[in-house]
This record gives sequence, C-alpha cells and structure tokens, in this order.
Amino acid sequence: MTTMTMARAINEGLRVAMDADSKVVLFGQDIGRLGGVFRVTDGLQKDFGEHRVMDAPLAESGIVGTAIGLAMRGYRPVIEIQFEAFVYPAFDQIVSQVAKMHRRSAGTVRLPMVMRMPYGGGIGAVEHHSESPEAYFVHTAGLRVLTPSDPQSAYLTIQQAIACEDPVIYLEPKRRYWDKGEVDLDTTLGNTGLLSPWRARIMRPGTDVSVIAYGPMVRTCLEAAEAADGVALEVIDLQSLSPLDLATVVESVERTGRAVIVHEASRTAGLGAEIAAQIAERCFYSLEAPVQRVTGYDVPYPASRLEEDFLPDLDRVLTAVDRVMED
Amino acid sequence: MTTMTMARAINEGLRVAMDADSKVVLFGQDIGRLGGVFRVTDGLQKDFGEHRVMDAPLAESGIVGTAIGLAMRGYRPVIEIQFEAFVYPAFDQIVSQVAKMHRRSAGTVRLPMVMRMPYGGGIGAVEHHSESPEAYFVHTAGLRVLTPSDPQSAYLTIQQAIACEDPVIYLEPKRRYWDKGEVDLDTTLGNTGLLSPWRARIMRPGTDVSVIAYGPMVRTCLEAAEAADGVALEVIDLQSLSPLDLATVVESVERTGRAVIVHEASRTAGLGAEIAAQIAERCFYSLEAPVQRVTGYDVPYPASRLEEDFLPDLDRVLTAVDRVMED
Amino acid sequence: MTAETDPVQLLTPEGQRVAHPDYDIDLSPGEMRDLYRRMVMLRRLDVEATALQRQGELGIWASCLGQEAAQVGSAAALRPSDFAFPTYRDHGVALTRGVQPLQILELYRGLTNGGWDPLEKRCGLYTIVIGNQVLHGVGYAMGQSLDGTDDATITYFGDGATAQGDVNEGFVFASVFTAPVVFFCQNNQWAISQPRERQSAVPIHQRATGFGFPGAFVDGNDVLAVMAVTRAALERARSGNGATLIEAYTYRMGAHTTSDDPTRYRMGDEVERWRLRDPIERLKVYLAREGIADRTYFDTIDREADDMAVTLREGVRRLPVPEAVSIFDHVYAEEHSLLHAQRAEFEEYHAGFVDQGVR
Amino acid sequence: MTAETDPVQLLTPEGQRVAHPDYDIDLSPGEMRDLYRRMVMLRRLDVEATALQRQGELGIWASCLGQEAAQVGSAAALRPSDFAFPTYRDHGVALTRGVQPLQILELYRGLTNGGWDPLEKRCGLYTIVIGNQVLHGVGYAMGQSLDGTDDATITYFGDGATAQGDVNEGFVFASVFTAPVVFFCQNNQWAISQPRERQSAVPIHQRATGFGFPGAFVDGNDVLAVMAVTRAALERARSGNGATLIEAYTYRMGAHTTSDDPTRYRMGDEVERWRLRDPIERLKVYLAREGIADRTYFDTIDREADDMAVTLREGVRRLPVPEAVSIFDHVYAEEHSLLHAQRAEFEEYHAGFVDQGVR
Ligand SMILES: Cc1ncc(C[n+]2csc(CCOP(=O)(O)OP(=O)(O)O)c2C)c(N)n1
Ligand SMILES: Cc1ncc(C[n+]2csc(CCOP(=O)(O)OP(=O)(O)O)c2C)c(N)n1
Ligand SMILES: [Mg+2]
Ligand SMILES: [Mg+2]
Repeated sequence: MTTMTMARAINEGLRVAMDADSKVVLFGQDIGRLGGVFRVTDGLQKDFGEHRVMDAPLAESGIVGTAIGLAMRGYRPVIEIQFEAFVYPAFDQIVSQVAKMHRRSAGTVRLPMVMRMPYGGGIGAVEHHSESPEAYFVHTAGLRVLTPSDPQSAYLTIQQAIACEDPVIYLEPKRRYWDKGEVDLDTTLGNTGLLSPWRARIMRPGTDVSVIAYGPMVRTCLEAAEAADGVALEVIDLQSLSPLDLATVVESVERTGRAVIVHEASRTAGLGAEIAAQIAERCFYSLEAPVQRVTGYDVPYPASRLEEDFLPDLDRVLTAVDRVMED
Repeated sequence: MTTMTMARAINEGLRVAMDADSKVVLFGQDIGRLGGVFRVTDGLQKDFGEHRVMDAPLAESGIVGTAIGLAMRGYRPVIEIQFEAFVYPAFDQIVSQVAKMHRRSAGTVRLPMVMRMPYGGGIGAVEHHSESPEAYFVHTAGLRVLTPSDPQSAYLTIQQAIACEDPVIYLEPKRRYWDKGEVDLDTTLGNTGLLSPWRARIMRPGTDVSVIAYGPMVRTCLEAAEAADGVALEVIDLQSLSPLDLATVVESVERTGRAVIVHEASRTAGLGAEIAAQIAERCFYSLEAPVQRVTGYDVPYPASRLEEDFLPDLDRVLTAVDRVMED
Repeated sequence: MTAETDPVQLLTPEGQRVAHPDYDIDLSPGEMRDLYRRMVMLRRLDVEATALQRQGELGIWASCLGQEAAQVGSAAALRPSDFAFPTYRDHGVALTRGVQPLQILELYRGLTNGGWDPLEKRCGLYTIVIGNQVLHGVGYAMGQSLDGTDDATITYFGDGATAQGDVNEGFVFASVFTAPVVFFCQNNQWAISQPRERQSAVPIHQRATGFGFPGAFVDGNDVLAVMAVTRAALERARSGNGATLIEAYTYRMGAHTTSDDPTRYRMGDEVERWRLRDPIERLKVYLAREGIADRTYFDTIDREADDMAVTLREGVRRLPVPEAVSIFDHVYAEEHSLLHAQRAEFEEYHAGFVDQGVR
Repeated sequence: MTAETDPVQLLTPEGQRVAHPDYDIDLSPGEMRDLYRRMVMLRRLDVEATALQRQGELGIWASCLGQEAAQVGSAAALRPSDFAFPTYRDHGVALTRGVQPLQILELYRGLTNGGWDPLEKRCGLYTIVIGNQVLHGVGYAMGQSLDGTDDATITYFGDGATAQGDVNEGFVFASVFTAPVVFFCQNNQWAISQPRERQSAVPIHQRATGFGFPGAFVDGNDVLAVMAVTRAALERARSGNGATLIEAYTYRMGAHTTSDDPTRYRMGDEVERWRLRDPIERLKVYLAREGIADRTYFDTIDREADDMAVTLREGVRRLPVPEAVSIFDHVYAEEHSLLHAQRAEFEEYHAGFVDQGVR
C-alpha cells in the first residue's frame, strides 16, 4: 500500500496502461510539458515521448473527432478535456459518432477511447469549471461512464477504462484530486475480483438508510455517516454510472428500506431521478419512505462564493436522512 | 375552427407572431425559398421578406451563436434546426450560453429565442433523423422546453414560445406533422386561459391508470385508451417538458393510483425517470403499483426497418397498463 | 496561393485532351477504360436506386448524378492501403473501394446504418452529420503517420460542409500535425436549397492557404484532371508534406435526395447547362476518338450495367430484414448487464405475442 | 492579401514615430495622453488584482500584462454606440467601455459570473468558453445591419481560439452576411502552455482571405498602430463592406492565470526580450520626446493610479457577498413554479438553521 493523491493515482494508472500497450496514446490540451492543468499527466510526455503524449489544439470537437480516427487506426486514445464544461463543443462527435460507431458498423469498428475530464465543483473556480454533466452521457446509449471517488478507485478504474473495448467517459471529481488515500499498486486488472470498477462499492455498511453517491459526494456521505447520530447509514459508491450497478443498490435498499441519493448535478432529470425511479419500482414493497434526492438545484452553477449553498453537504445529507427516517 | 395539419398550424402560429412583432425573425437552413424540409416555414419568406426569414449557412453552432447576438440586439430569433440530431453541434452554445446568459447578466440580458426542431421517429428516416433529445435540455437549468402533440396545441405553443422572455427549445413531433386536427385560429395568447401551454392537458379523463405522455406519443396513448378493454385510462399530454406541470400529474395519479409514462427516448436517465421519481415520491401513499415506463430501449436509434421494434406502440402501452393493473 | 479562377482541366467538355502546366496524367488504355467503366456502373447504380426508391424499395436515395468523375477519379487515385471517408452521396467512392452495390442500398433501404466493414474496405461508413467524418479522416491520417507508413487518407465533403466548425477544425489539426490527408470537397453548387455563396463568400479552394496548406481547383467533371490532382495531393501527403484541399467543381444534377423538390429553388436551365458538361460523355468521346475504346466495348459495359441493374433489383428485395432483437446487438463490444436485461425483457415480450400467434 | 510579414507599426519600440503606407493616425495631444492614461490605469488594475489574488481576495486572475496597447488601442477606436465582446483577459476593453474596475473584480472574487449590464455598457460579459463570444459578436453585428445603423461590433479572442469551430463559423457567417464586425485576435503567442504554432501552422491574419475578407497584421504593443488599424476596419464595417480580421502581435508577459506556472513551458529570456517592447514605455517615451506630456503629467497619472489602487483594495473587501438565496434569481425572466418551489424549500431549510442559530 502506498499513500498518494487521486491525481497521482490516475497518473500511475495511466503509466501502467501506457507501459502495457504501446497503442495507448494521450491527447489533450496542455497535457505535455505542463502535465495538464491539474498535473494528472505530469511527467508522462517526458517518459513516453511526444508521440505518446500529444498536445492538442484548442478545439474539443477536433480532439474527439480525430481521436475517433486514431481509434479506427488501432490506437487507444485517452483524451483529456480540460474541464467538464468544455466537453460541450465535442458533444456532437460524442453523441453522434463515438456512441454509435460500433453499432452502425455492425460491430466491426471498436472505439476503445477514454474521454477523461475533471468535473464537479467545490474548488472555488470560475464559471464553466464546476459542472456535473454526467446525466447527458448516461442517457446516451453506447457510452460507458465511470467516476472514481478515491485514489484506490481511481487507480483501478482508469486502467479498466483504458482496457475496455467500448468508449468510456471518465469523470474525475476535481475537488478530490488532492485527497490522499492508500493505493495498492500491485492490484492489477487481472486480479481485482470483487473490485470490478463496473460494480458499486459498499464503502460503509449500515442498516437504516442506503445512501447512494458517486465521485465527489462519496466522501461527503461517508462524513455524514460518521456524523449521523443513532442512524446507521450504508454508503454506496456507484463508481460506474453507465451501466449502473442496480443490483447492489436494490439489494441494499431492500435491507434498509430507505434510500437517499446524493449528487452535485441539478436535480431535474439528473442521474438521481433514474436511480430513484428504479428503487421505487424494484423495491416497491420494501420501501418504507419516499426516496430522497439531495442534489444541486435547477439553476446554473453559481459564482464560487455561493457554491457551498448550491452543493449538497453533510447537513443536507443528514436532513434528508432525517426525512426518510421520519416516514 | 379550421382543420389543418400540425405543420400548417405551426406555420400559422409563426405568421401570427411575425405579424405582431417585427422583431421576430426566422433563421435556419433552407427555410426560405424551400420553406424548410418539412415546409413549416412555407411562404413566410415570400410574405415577410429576406430580412425576416433568413437562410443560414450549414453550421448549427453558428446559427445558435449568432441568434444569441441577434437577441442581444433586441431581436426575437426563431431558429430552425433541420433535424433534432443536428442540434448537437450547437449544444455548447445552448448549454453554456443560451441557458446561462440571463442569470450571469443578473437579469439584464434576456434571450427570447426559440429553437425549433423536428424530433422523434416513426417516419422511416435514416440515421440521425429520429432522435429524442429532450432529456438533455430538460436537465439544463435556464432552458424551457415545449412540445405540441396536435395542431391546436402547436398553434398556441409556438406563439407562447415566441412570446416567452426565456429561451425555449421547441420540439416538433415530426411523425405528427401531417396529422390533421381542428384549430381555433381565434384563440390568442391573451385568452388561452386554461389552455396555457405551460400546463399539462388532460386529453381524456379516466379513473384507473394515469398515462403520461407528450409530443408524438400522445396520439399513441389516446389510441391505447380507446383500445383498452375494461380499463379507463386518463391520458395526460405534458406539453411543457420544462418546467414540468407536476401538479396536474400528481393530482391525476392520486386519483388513479397507477401511472404509466410513455416516451420514445431511451429509458435510462430519460425524462420518464424524473416523472417516475416525482410520482413515487409525491404519491408514495396513494400509489398502488410501481410506476411503469414505456420507452425506447438503451440502444442507438435503429435503422428504419426496425424502428417499430424500438418505438413504444399501442401494444406496449397496454402491456404496461396490464402490469400496473395486476399489482 | 495563386488566385486562379480556371479549374485544372485535362479533358475539355468536348472530350479534347489538353495540357496543364502543373498537372498531367499518363494512364494506360486499360486504366482509362476502367475509369469509364466505373463511372457507367456508378451512374447505373444511381439511376436504379432512384427508381427503386420511387417503387418504395428504398426509403430515400441521395443521387450522385453528375458527380461521377469527381468521385471515381479521386477514389481511383488511392492505393488499397489508403483510407477514404465518404459522405452519404459518395457512392462512386464506396464502389471504387470495393463496397458492393447492395451493401450501399442496405442503408437506404433502412436495414442498417452501416453496410460494410470499414476496416476491411478501408472506407468509412457514410456519414450523415455534415462534417463529422472530416475529423475522423484527419485522426486516421495522424495514425498513419504515427505508424510510419506512407499511406494517406482522403476525406470527402460538400460545399455546404465548409461552413461547419468540424471541417475547419479538421483543417487546423491536419496542418498542425502535418497529417497525410487530402480534403476532397465536391462543390456541387448546392447544399440542399442553398447556393455555395451562402456557405462561403469566396471560392472554397481559397480556404486552404490560411490554414497553412495548398488549395487546388479542379474541373470535377473531368475524371482525368480529378485523378491527376488527387494523385498529386496524395503524393504530397505520402512524402510528409501534409494536407491539400481540393475543390472539385461539379454539379448536383438531381434533387438533393428523393425527398427534395429542387424546382422550388433552382432554375431548370442551370441543370441544362451542366448537362453539356457530362463527365461520362466527355470521357467516352475522348476514348472513342483516340481509339482507346470502341462501340463493342461501350456495349459490353452497358450490358454489364444492365446485368448489375437486374441483380440489384432482384437482390434488394431479398435483402434480409434483421431480426427485431438485433437492435440490441453491437451497442457495446462488451454488452453489459443492464442492456442484457432489456434484451431479455424484449425477447420475453415478443415471445408472448408469438404464443398468441400474433407475430 | 499581401503576404506581409512585418506588422503595421506607427511607433517603434524605441518610441520613434514612423510612417506606414496604408495606415496613419492623427490624434490630438489630449487623445494621446488619454491612451497613455488608460494603459497606466489598466496596468495598475492588473498589478493590484494579481496582488489581491495572492492575498486570497480573488479566486483567480487573468493578467493582461503586456497587452495594454492591443486592448486599449482597439477599444478606444470604438464609438459609444458600437458593441464589444471581450474574453476573460480583456480588462482594457472593459475599462475603456466604462466598466468599473470593481465590477471586473467581482467575477474573479467569485461574487458573480457577470458584473455589469452588457447592454448599458455595450460590452459583453467576459466569455470563458473559448470562441463562443465570436458568434455572438457576428450575430449582434448582423442585427446592427438589419437595423440600418452604421454601428459596428468588435469581438475579441486569442491565438488559441482560432482553432475552435465557433471562431471559424463566425468567419463564415460574417462574410456571408457582410456583417459589420471586426475580429480582433490578440496573438499573445501562448494559449496556456501551447505556442501559436500548435493552433495554426501559419500566421493568424492569413486566415481571413480564405473566408472572403481582409486580414490585417499589427504590432499589438503599438497603441497608435492598433488604433489606426482598428479604426480602418471599423470604417470598412460601417460602410457596409463587412468584416476584417486583425491579428495584434503581442505577448502575454505574465502567467496564463494566477493558477498557472509558465516556468514549466517557456523560457525566461523570451519574456525578457518582450519586456523591451513594453507598450506603455513606448508611448511614454514618445509623449515625452514630443513634449505632449511631461514629468508632471506622468506623476499625476501615477497618483491617479495609486488612488485607484487604494480604492480597489478597500473596495474589493467590501463588495457584498450576495445572499445565498440569490442563486435562484434570474435563472428565468419569468420564474416558473418548479424553481419557485425549490427556492421556497431552500429558504425553509436555511430558516431552520437560523432558528437553531447555526447560520
Ligand atoms: C450537422 C448537419 N446539419 C444539417 C444536416 C441536413 N443536411 C443534410 S445534407 C445537407 C446539405 C449538404 O450540402 P453539401 O455539404 O454541399 O453536400 P451535398 O448534399 O451537396 O453533397 C444538409 C443541410 C445534416 N445532415 N447535418
Ligand atoms: C472551449 C474551451 N476549452 C478550453 C478552455 C480552457 N482554457 C482557458 S484559456 C485557454 C487558452 C486560451 O488561449 P488564447 O485563445 O490564446 O487566449 P489567451 O488566454 O492567450 O488570452 C484554455 C485552453 C476553455 N476556456 N474553453
Ligand atoms: Mg453541395
Ligand atoms: Mg493566447
């Protein structure tokens, strides 16, 4: 076990994947000498060369579109979008091409691309640097979506994303980049076993309420579980947002009878809606209270001095817990 | 009352709006002489001139982006995106600029823009001509989303969309363009009363199951209600997808105790998830069966010979009705 | 960039071979006959497909009538190991890359969104979202150069597409990475109802230099000139000098697609004028005059085209409709549990109907 | 387009007034002093803001150090009724349009995403998504010409932005609609860590002609030349001749933003070389040498800047933090019931804490 930040864990994961397969190439803005604005690719251009770590022009559609061509040529491009909100210029290529290419080619073309991007708020950034676009991608058939919540999960999920034969949107919770945690660098893709990144992880078992979160909110929920007085929260980290590991969620809620879903993204038609709808449908007879969603509001992400008022926090999670316990 | 197609009703609605306000300008590909690929703008360039009905270059981000500038200059641009899937190149301008401009300008800039686009399947079209992107827009705070289901609703909602001071995504169910219906051309925005386009319409009252639909699926659901044997379906046409008129939905489900939601879009994180989650939460004690969703599957829209297998139809609606009646 | 206004021409509309200071081509009689044959077969495919659409056998058809020289001439300049990224109208490109006519019709019959294995044919699937494939082509070419080959990529698009961000970003990436790519723009004068002037205030080939690579302007109805100019551009790409933008000046003789009504926006005499510049006639006259081909040869080709037409008409009706459940196939290379569950639900639902004898 | 490689210059780096065959400017002493004053105030704002960021009073700051002449010279060429669309770095544009320094800091202090009324100042809000505002500018200009005014629009962007689809689509729309717009590109040599060559293989002003309008190349550290070239472009726009792309050749003397560490990607001596081309020094030497301004004047301006600095430092700390509930304000011009319900829920929730004395 080694202690490291999440940013470092992703860097190590990239390194392992690049060592293992010379077709893995990194492509994105400022990822070379600068190492990316969050330094996630730090040192990789130096170690793997300019042909493996390529700085891209300032055009996201161009990055995703050319990465498709690279993938068709047999490469495994891992692209970096500098911040989540800058993925929108590439939305067309992602939705109309990346997500559909395998299908329309009747399985002959595979696009093993990873689209990495920092997401979420909480770092006091300016506009367009704190969004949570996951629902757009989860709603898009043909994509997979992964998001780590701690260094160990990051180290493994990034490798799994790269190994996957399907295109993966890889969302990095930027406020957790500097969180430290233990990473077992010897865990390899082959021996992850139950650590499969496509499965949800029960981060803390509990009997009273299932708290379902992912990415940046997992730590918040773990803190809430710690702080909760007389209520045993079971905290689930989804890890994979598409496909959702509903089996783990449903099994948990059937035990607890109560569910709270937590995410930063706006509420309406957010991912929480899907999870809540699924729980309500599948746990119809075991649910003891309406599922609660603790989310960002249906407003544009506010200026940073107000972001704490927008983001779910420990208090809001506990208030929702109180509410499900009341019923 | 006049009988006309939905395409014609929208045309008439545009005409009324253009007559009333010289700042209303239409902008889009092939909307002038050609009258649009669906002829919705037929004759408008001839009658209002090239400055009011402007053919645009083949670039959707360009169309939306310049329309923002026109709106800042005091115009009320009504843009046409030729088919829904061609809105994705403009997704960035819509999500990052259109949806946020009013907010970030502290209310000083208004963008009364309408972004019209045909959507949905069922016409045997090729790829990218049959999608249902509504969830993307409903999840985006700052936008409003309207969709008519019949000529009367089209005639009014298009006028309301143009009159609205907020940006509106206006989704036209293309398979219903040629459906005919009665339109009261004398109903004006001022005297719509309960016909407010922001409210859901109960199209057919019923006591057993609330069937919630919008756009192209309303007619399908009405047909299902007609065909349903011994079950009284209440069919609700949402009309406004953002904001959702949940009050009408909840009131209905509280009466019936059962709900089926129908849309063409893929299921996961589709709009049906939000509605199902809301019903499950708000009607927790009156729901007698899990809410059912009848939707497109989580696959890219298939080639047209297979689209009937993808799209919800009368049988699938009735099967879902059976299921909620069983419980 | 020279401000030339005359497109490169090696064959006049009257079938006269002319010289050009910068471009020439030296084809064997067999190669020239082959170009002729490809164009004739292409036109027949186009005519048949249009007819099949009218008969309801195809959902829609995008005709390439009039653009045969541009498509065949450019694609014939490729090596097998090169790669082409066509649009929905580039049937001549697909055919030349070895795609079977029926595979092309599959898409328009609504049986698939693809039709062939792009990696096997080294020919991308038809791309409908305007401009998307230009970036794919540039990326593929970047891969070719990373691989150290001297293969090249050609990517096709229309005059309308030049307005799209993606196409211009393609120019940027190609020039920054010196990608071995040829941008082949068929300026057929129209983007549905919009004339070229609505997409670019100046001729399209002039766009190139501002991005850092040369533009070439070629008579798109002159198959020899198209082939010569494309070859030169490919050579440039292969030798590591990067991209070229070719504007092939041609004309969309038919409607935009079978759903379109061009009488609403353009004059019939315009079409008539272009009929005099027919790309096939032009080559035929030349071949005949030079004795490269004679009546017997032309008749053979016509018969071959007739045969293909029959095969097409019969074949198209026999193309199997995929099983309903195939809508779940190939969504993912590794199908995941949720989709698997939907597939199972779907099968169960349809089995129910079968039990009832409904389906 | 001429393939000129030397940018238009009216003032050498040494402060020598020189002539240019195509451009000249005739400013009164007062006007020239005013340009100087604006640049000094701008620089002081920039220096203060950088310091305030280090002290934790601002979340981030994007310095325009070195780009004062490009920003002030171009914005000073505008009429009040014209409209400007700046980026996050164009503080000189905002100031020249009458935006108050504290309004600019609001954004970087995280109090707002805007800061001023764009319609009142005729100056758009800072746009962070690279390239978006270019299309807004073109659309606004289309509106100006629909309105029949002779006003014009200027839209700003960086060298990096030229790679974006939106910027190139802006070029297309401007030229197709002959919009009265000036595209003002500050080529400050860097897009974060990427040199200009990674965005465009050739000089940026050369991009214009291929879209159908002229490109101009100006020494961006020469305020007189910038103003002259911008004026000419605005004149062209006003008289109905459409767009111009101006490349102002300048240098980002500081880091990309206060979060950036340029030592990772560029050499210190590059910065030193550019220090010799300082835009303010250049004008100062000229003003002094020509007797247009003297020590007393320069001192007065410095004092005015000192005063502004004090006001800024005090003012920034006093800028009110908006009420938490204001996150619900102005999402819609007509707030709808669902948002209203969320707002109410939010207020109730926070009232609960107040009751408990927590907040
Ligand atoms: C992004 C996008 N917008 C709109 C369309 C609808 N559309 C299909 S073809 C076409 C015109 C294309 O013109 P051009 O690029 O000149 O190619 P041509 O059809 O003439 O071969 C349009 C607007 C589309 N397919 N994709
Ligand atoms: C669409 C988009 N992608 C990426 C970014 C992140 N980013 C912010 S500034 C910048 C560089 C901009 O360079 P340039 O256009 O030259 O302007 P400058 O910062 O030099 O003024 C980048 C990549 C962004 N803001 N928007
Ligand atoms: Mg065309
Ligand atoms: Mg720059």
